[in-house]
Amino acid sequence: MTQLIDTSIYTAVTEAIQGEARRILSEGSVSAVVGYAAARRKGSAQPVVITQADDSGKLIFSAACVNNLAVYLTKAKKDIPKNGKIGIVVKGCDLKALVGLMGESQLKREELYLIGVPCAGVLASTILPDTALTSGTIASKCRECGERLPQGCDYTPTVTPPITPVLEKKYAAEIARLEAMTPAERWAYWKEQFKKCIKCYACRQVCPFCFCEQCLCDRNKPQMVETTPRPAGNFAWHIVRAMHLAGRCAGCAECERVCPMDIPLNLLNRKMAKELKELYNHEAGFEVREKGPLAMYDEKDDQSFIK
Amino acid sequence: MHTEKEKHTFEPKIIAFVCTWCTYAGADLAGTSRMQYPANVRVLKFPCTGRIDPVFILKAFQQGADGVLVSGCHPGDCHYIAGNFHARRRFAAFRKLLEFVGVDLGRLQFSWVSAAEGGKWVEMVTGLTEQVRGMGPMQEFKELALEEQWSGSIDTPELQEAYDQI
Amino acid sequence: MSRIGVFVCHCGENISRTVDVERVAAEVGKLPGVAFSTDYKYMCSDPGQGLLKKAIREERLSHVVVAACSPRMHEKTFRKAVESAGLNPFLCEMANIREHCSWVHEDRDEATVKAIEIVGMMVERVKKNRVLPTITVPVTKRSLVIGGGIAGIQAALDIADAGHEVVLVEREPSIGGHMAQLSETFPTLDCSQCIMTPKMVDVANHPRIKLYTYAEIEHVEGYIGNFQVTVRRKARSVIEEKCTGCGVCMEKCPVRKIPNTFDRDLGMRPAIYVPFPQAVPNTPVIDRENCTKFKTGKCGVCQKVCGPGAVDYEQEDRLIVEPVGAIVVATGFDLYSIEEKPKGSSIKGYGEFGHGRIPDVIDGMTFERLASASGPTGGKIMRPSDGREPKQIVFIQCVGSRAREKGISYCSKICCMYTAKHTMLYHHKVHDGQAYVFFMDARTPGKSYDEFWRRSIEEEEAVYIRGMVSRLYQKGDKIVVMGSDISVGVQVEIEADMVVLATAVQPRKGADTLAQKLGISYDKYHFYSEAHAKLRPVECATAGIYLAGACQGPKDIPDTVSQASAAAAKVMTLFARDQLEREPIVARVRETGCVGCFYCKKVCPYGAVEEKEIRDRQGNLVKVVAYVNPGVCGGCGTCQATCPSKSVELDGYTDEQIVAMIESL
Amino acid sequence: MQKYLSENNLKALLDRLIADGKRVVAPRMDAGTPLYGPLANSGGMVMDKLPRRSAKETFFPVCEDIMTYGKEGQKVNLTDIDPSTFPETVLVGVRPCDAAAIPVLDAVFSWDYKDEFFLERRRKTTIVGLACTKADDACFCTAVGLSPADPKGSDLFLTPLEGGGYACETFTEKGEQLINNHTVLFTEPNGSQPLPPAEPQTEKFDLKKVKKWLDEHFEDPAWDSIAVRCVGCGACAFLCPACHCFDIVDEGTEKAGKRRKNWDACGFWKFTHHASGHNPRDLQPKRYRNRIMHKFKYYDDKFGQSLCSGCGRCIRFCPVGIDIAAIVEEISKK
Repeated sequence: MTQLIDTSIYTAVTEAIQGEARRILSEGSVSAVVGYAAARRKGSAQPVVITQADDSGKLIFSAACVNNLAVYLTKAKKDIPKNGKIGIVVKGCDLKALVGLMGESQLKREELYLIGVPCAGVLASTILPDTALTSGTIASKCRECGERLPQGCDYTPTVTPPITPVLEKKYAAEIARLEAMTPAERWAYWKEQFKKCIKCYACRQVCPFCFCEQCLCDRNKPQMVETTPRPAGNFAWHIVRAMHLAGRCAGCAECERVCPMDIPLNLLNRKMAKELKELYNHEAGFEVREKGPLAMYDEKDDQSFIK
Repeated sequence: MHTEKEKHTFEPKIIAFVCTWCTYAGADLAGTSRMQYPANVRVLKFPCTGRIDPVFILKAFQQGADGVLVSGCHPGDCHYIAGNFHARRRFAAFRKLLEFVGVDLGRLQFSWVSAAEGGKWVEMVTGLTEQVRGMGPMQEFKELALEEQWSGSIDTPELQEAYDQI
Repeated sequence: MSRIGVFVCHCGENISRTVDVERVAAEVGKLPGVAFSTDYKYMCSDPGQGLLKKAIREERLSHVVVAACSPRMHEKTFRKAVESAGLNPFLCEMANIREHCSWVHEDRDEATVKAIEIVGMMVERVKKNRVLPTITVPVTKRSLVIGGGIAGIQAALDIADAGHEVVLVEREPSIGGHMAQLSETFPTLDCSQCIMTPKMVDVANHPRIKLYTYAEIEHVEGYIGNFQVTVRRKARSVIEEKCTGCGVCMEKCPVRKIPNTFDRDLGMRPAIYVPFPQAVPNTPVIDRENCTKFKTGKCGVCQKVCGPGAVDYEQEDRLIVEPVGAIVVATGFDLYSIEEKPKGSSIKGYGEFGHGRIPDVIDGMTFERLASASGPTGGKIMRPSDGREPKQIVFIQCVGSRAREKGISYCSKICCMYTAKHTMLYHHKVHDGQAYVFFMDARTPGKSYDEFWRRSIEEEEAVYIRGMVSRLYQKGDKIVVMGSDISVGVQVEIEADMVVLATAVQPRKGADTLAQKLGISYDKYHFYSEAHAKLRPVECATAGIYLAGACQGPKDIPDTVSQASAAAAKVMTLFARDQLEREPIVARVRETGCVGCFYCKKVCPYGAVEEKEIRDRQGNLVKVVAYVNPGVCGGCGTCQATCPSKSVELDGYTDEQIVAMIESL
Repeated sequence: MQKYLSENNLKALLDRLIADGKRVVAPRMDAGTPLYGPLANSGGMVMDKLPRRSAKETFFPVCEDIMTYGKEGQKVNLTDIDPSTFPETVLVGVRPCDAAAIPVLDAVFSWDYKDEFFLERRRKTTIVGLACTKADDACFCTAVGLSPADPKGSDLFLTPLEGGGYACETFTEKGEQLINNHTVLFTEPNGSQPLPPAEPQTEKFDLKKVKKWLDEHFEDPAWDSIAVRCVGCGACAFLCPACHCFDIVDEGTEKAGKRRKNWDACGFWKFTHHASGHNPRDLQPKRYRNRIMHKFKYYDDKFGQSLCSGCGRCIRFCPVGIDIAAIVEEISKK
C-alpha cells in the first residue's frame, strides 16, 4: 500500500533558503550560493548557482531536489568560480559527502557557508518530476535515512521534519537477498546489470568523491581498466569504482539515481559500507575524520581470512 | 626417485602476488630446500604487499587466472614497517566486494609466508592449486571477455521468463 | 622497438637438469622485442658475465633479462655487469627459474613450460623498465646517540674518535646507565665502576661529543644523512655552565629522605642531587616533585648557598634542534617489574614470589647495589628488612623469562651468568653463608663463561637445584622457599634469609613511543628490530638508524660493547662519503594528476610525503599536491596502491611493469 | 502499400523471421530496463515502452571491433573485420523519433568516407516503425518538426488501431519486400481507426532563428548559465538517437588485441584533450555549447537539418536536469 509522505515543510524550507541566500549574498559574506531552482517541466528542479541577491527568489526546495550539490565544489568541477566563501544548500546525505571531502583535503570548512535542509525525503527518479512523494516513489536512500536534519550547518531553517512512516529498507533487503545467493547466481545477476552499462560515466561525474582530475579508468599507460563498454570492461569499471569508494562513500546514492541503465550501483557501495562497519566500525557521518578506514590500520585487525 | 605423476585433465593457472622480503624469500627457501610443488603458479614480485593494488587481482582473473594467491610478511614483520597492515585492510574489503559480485572466494587466497617458511609456501601453492583444480576453470571472466555488448544475449533470465509465459 | 637480450643460465646442472634451457632460449627468442637469446653454463661466472657484456655491445641490446637463480642472489651481480657494459643497471631483470622452477619441479616438460612463461613475463616487464638514475643525498657528518649507558658511551666514543661530532642524549641526569649500578662484572669480576667511570669521563671531556643529559628525544624528521632531531632538555633547575659541582647545595638541602632510585631505593638522597657520586656531568638536578621550594614556594636554601649562582628555579624545558646524519639507538633495558602488572600489558606478574611484599625478596639489581663497594651498604650484604647478614640465600632464575604463559617467552640471556656471579660475590662476603640457586638450564655460551659458572659450584659452593620454585612465604623472619628438584624428583624446602630474583630483561618503558618517533620497527615485546637477524644485525630497516645494546634484545656487556662499536663502524662507513647513493626504487608524484587528497601521506610508513604548492607564473596558488622526498621514501609502494588516480608511482614497480607481467600470462 | 497486421500476426511475423535465420531486434526488457535487443522469439517484445537507448545501436553499436591484431614471434598479424558477415536484421517497434534519426546518421556516415560497418548493417536492416500514442513532458518531436506518427526513416510503419492490431504502410522496397515475403500475415485494412496520436509539447521551435542566434553567439555569457550545472557525463549523447561521435581505441595485450570503435561524447573532458595536455574545451560550458552547436548549427550547415528528433531522452536522464527543449526554446526567444 502506498502512503503519501508529508512534504508540507518544503514551502517553509524554500522561503527560509531564499531569505538566507538573499542575506548572505547582499552582505557579501559569500560569493555564490549553490542551490536548486525550478526548471521548465512541471515539478522539476535543477542545480543553480546564483551570485546576485536578487536571484535568491529562484531558489526552491522540493522532493525533486534530488542532486547532491557537493559535487559542484570538487576539483573535478572547475566551472564554479571558487574564489571566496561559497554558500551551498545541503540535505543530510549531501552534508556527509561534504564532510568526507573536508577529510580528504578537498574542501575547507571555513570556505563554505552551509545551508542545511530539514528533509522529508526526495524522489527516487525525476524522469517524471511531477510525481507525488509516496512510499512508492521515495528514493531508496531516504527509506533508511537517519540524517533528516543535517548537523553543524551555518544555517538550518527552524522547521522540524515531519515524522515519516517507517519504510522497508530496500538496500538492506536487497543486499541480504544477494548475499543469500550462490556466487554463480550473484555473478549472473551482476553480469546482466553491468552488461547494460554504456560507460556514460554519469555515476562517476555526479559522485562527489570521484574528484580525481584524471580518472584511473581513463588512463591508457597502462590500461588498468578496459574503457570499452563491453561486459568485461564494464565489470572491471564497476568493481574498481566500488573499491575506490569503499570507506569514502557517504551514501548519497547519486550514482544509482543517475544511471540511465538502472544499474543498482549503490548496492555495491552500501555493501562495502556494511562490511567496513562490521570490520572496522566505520560509518560516514557529520564529523570530519583525518583518515578513512582504508587509510589506517590497527595491529589487531581481523585477519581470519589470511592463512 | 621419481614417483609416477598423476595426469590431470585440468591444469589451473595460478597467479601469485608476493612481497619480496618474506614470501618471495620463502619461495626461494622452498627452492633451496628442494621441496616440490605443482608447477601451476606464476610469481609476481612486489616490494611489499602494500604495493599490491586490488586491480591487479582483477586483472589476473581477467587475464585467465583460475586462482590468485596474495602473500606477504606476517604482521609485525613488514620490511616497510606497516605495508602489510594497510594491505590487510585493503584486501579484507576487496575480497568482500569480489564475493558480492559473484567471485567464488575459493579462488582467492591470502597468506602470510615468512622468509623462513618454505614449507608453508609449498603448502599454500599446493593447497590452492588442488582446491582450484577441484573447482574447475574460472569461466566467469573468460566468458565475459568474449561477450559483446551490442549483440545482446538472447537468453537472459528476464527474457526467459517472458518466453516461458507464451 | 626494444632490443632485449635474454641469457638463460644452466647453473651447472641445477637448472638444466630439469629445465630444457635450449628450448627456453629458443622460445623466448621468438618474443617480440627480443633481439638476442642464448643459454650458458654459468652466467654468474666471469666468462658468463663477459658473454653478457659482449652481447650488449655487439647486439646493441637495450634491455637484458638473465634467467637464472633468484634475484635475491645475483640481481646486483648482473646489474653491475650490465652497468659496466654501458646500460643503466635498472634495465636488467632476472627471471628466477632455479629456486622457483627447476628446484621445485620434477617434470621436465612442465618445468620448461613454466620457465618459458617466467622468462616471457620478465621480458614484458623489462620492456617497461625505465632508466633510473642513482639517487644521491648529501650526508651531514654528525651523529646522534640515544642513551648514555655503556652501549651509547662506546658508540659515541668510537664515532667521535673517528673525527665526527656526536650528540649524546641521556634521559637520566647522568650517563652510565645500568653498568654504573653494577658491582663486579662476569666473567672476570672486575669492578664495574672502575672500568666504567673512565669512559664516562672520556665522554665528558671529548671535544667532539655534545652531551645532553636529563634530555629526551622530542621529534625526529628527515632521513638518512639528513635527520633533524629535536631534543627536549628537561629543566634541571641548575645552570650547567655555572655549576662547579662543589656539592654544597646537596649538603644543605633540608629534604633528605628521598629514596635513591640509583640505589634501588636502599639509600636516601636530597631533593637536589646527583644520582651517584661519580655522575657525569657532576651537575645536580632538582627533583621538583619532592623539592620544598617547588611544592610550597618556601625554602630556596640551595640557591642561597650556591656560590656561582647556578640554581635557577625558573628554568624551563628547552627544545634544541640538532641536524645529524645518522642515529644510534642505545636505550637499553628495564628489569621486569614483578610487584605490579604494567598497565595495558599482557605480561602477568609473579605474585607468588612476594617481591614488593616481602622486603627480603629482592631482584638482581638490588643485590648488585648491596654488593657494590660504593653502594648504600658499602658493599656489605645485608637484609633490607633488618640489616642482618643473610646466612641462607636463595637465587631464583628465569623469573619472567622463558615463561610463555606469563607473556615473555624469550631467554634474558644474562641471568645465568650474573646469578653465578652473585653466588660468588655472596660467598666472598659471607664466608659461612650458603647460596642455593633454582634454575631451569644453565646457559653459558661465551668466552670463559662456562668455566665461571662451574667455579661458582665447584669452588664457591653454590648449590644448584634444577627446578622451579612453586611457592614462597614469610615465616617469622625467614622466607620459606618451596620448590622441586627435578633432577632427583624430590620436593625441596629451604628456609632462607634472603631471596634474589633473576628477573627478565625487558625493553625500556616507552621504547615503542621512541620507535614511532624514529620510524623504526619493533617486535611484540618492543625490542627494536634489526634489518636482518643475521646479516644486518645492527642496522634498522629505516636507513641511517643503527642499534646498540639491549634495546634490541637482552645482551651482556661484551656483546653490547661489540654491537656499539659495530654500530659506530656503520656510522663511520656512512660518513666516509660526502654523498649518499641509494637504490632509486622510490615513489614519484605525477603532479598533473594529483588532486591532493593526501591518501599517500596518510598511509606512508616513512612520513616521506610532503605537501607542495603549485603556483602559476604570477605566483597564484594553482593547487596543493603531494611530494615524495626521495631520501625518506622506503620504496614500499603502499602510496601507489592507495592513490585513487595512480598519480604516485613507485619506480621499478610501476603499474605498467606489473600490468605487462600479468598480461604476459 | 497499406495493410492490416493483427497483434498475433505481428508476433507470428517475428517468429517466422527468426525461424528464417534473421536477427530480429525489438524493444525488450534487459535486467529491468527497456532496450532494443535481439529476440529469441516474439514473446520477449515489449511494445509499450520507449527503449532507454535509441535504435541507433543497431547500426552503430556501443562498441564494435574493427580490426584484430596478434603477434606471432616477431611478426604482427592484422585481421580486418568482414562486414559481409553481419546478419540480416529486422528492427521492429522503432518509435518515430528514433526512426527519423536514422537517415540523419546515414548522411554523416556516408558523405565523404563511407563507413562500411554502419552502411552494411544499414543495408541489411529493415526498419519497422511504430506510431506513438503516449507522450510525457520531455517528448518534443513536434517542436523539431516531426510527429508521433511520422514514418520518416521507417521501411514499414505500424500505427496502432482502436480495434487492436496495426495499420501498416510501406515506404520503401524493403518494407514491401517484408510484406510480400509474408503475405499470409498481412491482410487488407479493416477500416478500424488509428488510436489518437500522442500529444507532445506542440509549440514548434523556430529552428532558423535558433541557428541564426547560434551563428552569431559562439561566445556568449548564456553558455555559462546554461551549462554551469553540467557535470560532464555522456548520458545525453549516449541515449541520443542522432549523436554519433565515436572514439577508436586499441585494447589488448602485447600478444593480441583489438581495435575498437566506441561511442564517445562531447561532454567528456577527454573528448578534446590533446596529447600535449592542452584542452581547447577546458570547461564544461564550452563542451555543452558544442552539443547545442552540433545539433542546431554545424549539422544544419552541412546537411540542412537539425541533429535532434525530440525524443526527450537527454531531458529525462540528465543527472542534473538540463533540458535541451527549454534551452532551445529560450534561444529561439532571444
